[in-house]
Amino acid sequence: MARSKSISIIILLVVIALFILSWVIKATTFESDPDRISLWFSVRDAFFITMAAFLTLAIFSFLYKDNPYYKFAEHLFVGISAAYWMCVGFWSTLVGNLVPNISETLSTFFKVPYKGFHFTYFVPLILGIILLMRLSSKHGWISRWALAWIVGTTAGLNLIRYLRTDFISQVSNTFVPLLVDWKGVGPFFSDFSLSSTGQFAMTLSNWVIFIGVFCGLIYFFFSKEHKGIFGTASRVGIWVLMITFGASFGYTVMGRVSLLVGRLTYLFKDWLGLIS
Amino acid sequence: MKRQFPLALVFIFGFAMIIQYFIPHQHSEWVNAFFMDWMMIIGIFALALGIWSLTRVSWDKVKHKRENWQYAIVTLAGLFLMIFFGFDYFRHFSTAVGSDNYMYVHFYQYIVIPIQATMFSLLAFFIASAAYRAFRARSLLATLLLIAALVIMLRFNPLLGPLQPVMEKFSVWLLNVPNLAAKRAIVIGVGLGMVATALKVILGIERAYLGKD
Amino acid sequence: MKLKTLIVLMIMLLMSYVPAMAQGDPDVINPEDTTVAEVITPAPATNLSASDTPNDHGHSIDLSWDLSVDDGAGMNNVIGYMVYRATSMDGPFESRSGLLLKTTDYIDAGAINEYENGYMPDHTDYYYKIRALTADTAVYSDSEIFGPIQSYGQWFNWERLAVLLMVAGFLFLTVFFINKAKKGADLFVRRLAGIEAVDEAIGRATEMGKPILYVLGLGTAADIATIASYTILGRVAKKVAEYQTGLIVPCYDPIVMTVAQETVKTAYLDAGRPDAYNEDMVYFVTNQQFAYVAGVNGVMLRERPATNLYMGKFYAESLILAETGTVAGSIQISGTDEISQIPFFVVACDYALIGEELYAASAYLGKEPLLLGSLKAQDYAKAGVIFLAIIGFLSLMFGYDGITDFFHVR
Amino acid sequence: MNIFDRMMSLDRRWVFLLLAVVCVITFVWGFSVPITISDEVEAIYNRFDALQEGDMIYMSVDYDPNALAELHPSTYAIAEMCFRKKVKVIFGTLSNLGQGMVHQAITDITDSVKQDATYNGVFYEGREIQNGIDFVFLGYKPYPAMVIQAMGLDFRVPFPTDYYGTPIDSIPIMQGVKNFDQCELVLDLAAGNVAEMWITYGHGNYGVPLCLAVTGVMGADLYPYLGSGQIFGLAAGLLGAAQIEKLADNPGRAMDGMRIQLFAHIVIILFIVMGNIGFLATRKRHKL
Repeated sequence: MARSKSISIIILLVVIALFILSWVIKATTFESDPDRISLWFSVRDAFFITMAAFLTLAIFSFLYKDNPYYKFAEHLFVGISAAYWMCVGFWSTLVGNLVPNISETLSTFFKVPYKGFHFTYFVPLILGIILLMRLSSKHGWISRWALAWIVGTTAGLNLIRYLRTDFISQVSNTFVPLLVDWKGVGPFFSDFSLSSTGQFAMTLSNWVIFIGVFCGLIYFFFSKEHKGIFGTASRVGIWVLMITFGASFGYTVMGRVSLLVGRLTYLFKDWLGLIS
Repeated sequence: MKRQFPLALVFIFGFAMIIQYFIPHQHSEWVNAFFMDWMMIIGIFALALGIWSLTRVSWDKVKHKRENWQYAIVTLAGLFLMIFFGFDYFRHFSTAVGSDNYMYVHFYQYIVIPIQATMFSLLAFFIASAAYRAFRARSLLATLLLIAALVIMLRFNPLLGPLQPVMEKFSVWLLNVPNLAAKRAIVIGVGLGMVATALKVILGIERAYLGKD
Repeated sequence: MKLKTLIVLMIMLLMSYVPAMAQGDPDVINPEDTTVAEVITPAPATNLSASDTPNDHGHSIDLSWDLSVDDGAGMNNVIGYMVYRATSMDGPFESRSGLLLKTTDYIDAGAINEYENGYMPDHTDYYYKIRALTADTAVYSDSEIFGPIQSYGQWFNWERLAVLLMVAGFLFLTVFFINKAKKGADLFVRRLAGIEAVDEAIGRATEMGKPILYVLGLGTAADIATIASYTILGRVAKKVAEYQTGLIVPCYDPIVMTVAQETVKTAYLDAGRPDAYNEDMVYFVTNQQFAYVAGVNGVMLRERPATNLYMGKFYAESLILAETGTVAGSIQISGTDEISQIPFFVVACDYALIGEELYAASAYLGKEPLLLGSLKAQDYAKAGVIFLAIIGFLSLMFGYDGITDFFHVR
Repeated sequence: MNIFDRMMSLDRRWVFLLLAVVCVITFVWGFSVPITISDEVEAIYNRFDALQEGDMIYMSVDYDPNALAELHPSTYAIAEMCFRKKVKVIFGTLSNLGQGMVHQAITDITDSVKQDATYNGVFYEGREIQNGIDFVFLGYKPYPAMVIQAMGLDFRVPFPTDYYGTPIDSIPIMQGVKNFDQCELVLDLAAGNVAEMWITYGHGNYGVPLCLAVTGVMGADLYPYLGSGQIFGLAAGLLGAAQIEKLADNPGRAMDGMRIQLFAHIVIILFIVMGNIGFLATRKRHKL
């Protein structure tokens, strides 16, 4: 126990030493940079660049196991990002959207151009204040009014939006001809080709789409046991789903590796300066 | 009042939103945009509740010296420092981004951005470990999953030689045809599920979220 | 040399139309395209007719006409058309369009509010004529005047009839089956493995004496998937309260957090254990995708929950969460309607609810007849879709695309 | 525990380590890998290649810095190609966090066009790219669906001024340019559902010839639109970007990224194969 503790202290010291070393080296390389006017600026910037590299490595260390460095980075990240969104929300939404529409005095105070009094902006203001009533244990139930408004409006709006944009278009797109360009049995065989734009391939594809959609929907049937013909259809449905999931997974592997490239670029180029 | 009024609100606003779609007016998109605008403003008030919750949970940890309480201090320090810099209004201010305080900008640039990008890039590793663990020919379904993934992953691999163009054609077909069918089935199902859920909410059948007392 | 000057002159003439183009419409003429030999008064556009634009909010008139015989044929000197409008037969007529090239229809839409520029009042008589223009601004010919015609708004958008029918049909099905259920009809719903696993997982957590982690995802309060997730959370929380297991609900969106708090509180009340409810079970982490993930990952590895439930909207973080959960040794059940993320959950979780199953879960878990009624409605609607698809195929085979058109909603 | 068991139940950290090592090696050691061109990317290139001097296109750069690795190479390669061919470009963005990034990208591209260069055997003399004459950057406005629809009517509706605050009417290249009708085509570089909005509103309402460059994850979802002809080309992920770089004869970050990806892929596939060999071998044993 004592030994593992001393090891972690040694590691901590090494990490701190490396951090300081990197900071000093970065600061000295910056000093020759004409953009950085004073020593103070180079020291500050060098600190942040080293910090970013340290945090990058701290997050990567999570791959080995949970450790104090990851915990530090995680907790710092949570705190700072929550505050960041609070600030962005305050300045851009409250000051940017709400204030110019409700009060001239506040607009001058926050130095934003006053757009005139708009009654409609009092609705979210009042609902927002109602929401804050949660903090009161006695009148907390009033906040449900705001929740009810949000949930009700969301439900109505999204129901329609989804039906219109996704659902109906998918249904109508399923209406594909099962015999593409059918001119009879003779021409079908005489002009037979396997090319992907050929009649055979198109017809086959349309059949696969039709059967795929059909069986996929059967798979999602809840009120009938998956037995007999119904069971076969639903099994075909899940096959099609699985093939799709495999394909999507394989497809995504590609993009994910490129994210790593971005981080490697930071570590090797911006921080260590190993490659140009 | 405590229970009936919110339910009435849900019902009235839910139906009003449905009906507005069928009445011609200038742009139905605008209703949505307007709603989003309002939601954003309400969201800021809610965010205050969120920050309150985060602070209380963290402070609780510190106060009772729960496990890992030291890190809760880091969270609190980060939170309040950033809020302090972000509201450093009288000296540095521009409407577009709020504060342009040096520390605020650099905290974002050198702490938030790198950690975010690194968390995201962990996916490269996790996708590898998930593939190694899950892509086993255990059953017919697992095998289908495995084969489809391999085909797509290999489609541009030049090491395949003459097989490569075949693989590529096949993978394009996979993406265009069965993929389309399965996604359509899912989208249609999801659409119905959404409509059902939304209707249940509007009709007041589903009301767990409205509390009870 | 002479030819060149002529072309330059012509281009300059055409350029004089540019201001008109600025407020114009599709098919604005491209000067280089037209080659006009000589300029003689062309034949006018014919058969002008106008009607109120259907399915709109008013303030708009549809126009259509036939091309001048000299457009593209005959003397071939018509380069385009402009729409003119007046409020009386005798004018004055003002131009309402840019230069329209080989066009036979136009929608004359004005502003809807009096204070705006180009306000076009409803219920006012309008008179229209179409001017066929040549390369020479002085040479043109007008069609016969059409009018009077009035614009007015409609109360219903008939183009959206398909959507209304679907909503109404579905509403009817839902209400019908719910009523049936209320009267005590036994509605059969098959076993859903993923959903039953939720029950088992709660039991497992109790045995192990470890908490359950419930992740509502990155959805905002405006996502229906999140609404579905609240209802599942309600059921889970009720069971958790009954079994006296712990519950951890870290939240991404603050509004979602408030709703989730209310839901969990209600569930504990329903289970008869309001004393066991603690406001901090449902807490806010942060509003940023990967910071949230970092936080939840930490909880997974430190609290070691017996079961992780991921229900709602998920994006790129799905795999990070699910893989970390595997490392922590938790049983994982997921449900999302975000199609691009389902594969990752299928691969990395023990059970994955695919798309619609997420919405079914809330009804199924409660086993309340009222909610099962809506599941039945969903099934009948799916059968309807399959039926429609077959009708669609058949009609396309016989060369009729009216059905496809009907479902094509703008 | 024999070798097959071990192959099956390898600690995931070995997977991580090998992947990391391979990535770092291929990252530092620059060699090039062959890239095959797919039809949907070639379609994009051909349309751009056919553009004439003086034509105008609209480039919507709708991603934020998160998707930079995958989409920036396409933005660079295509914009540079347009400038070399003296095609005018209207830039716009529908991503809030993308504004500064787009501005930076345009600056970088105009810098590199100052150099003389040879692409596909054609010599291009370096020239000064001028804001307002060779391109315009409209900037950002929220609610993408509405912005797209408004631009279909007139660029001036959503963007009365450009990103730098110049009124559109006083920008030389915008003279006589009203909406998409004056653009030969629209290229949307997207990392979210904006791509679908372009299809629905841009192509659906205004019939703009549309092509997309998107992140790898989105590619699979967008393939159906190629079949239906709503988009004429699709470049997905880093691979799409690398193909564009190759076609445009302008190798850059995407080609580098492809090298790393190819080897990372091989590592992952080897692990999958290994796991399966172990699994099949042990399963036989268990059966006996």
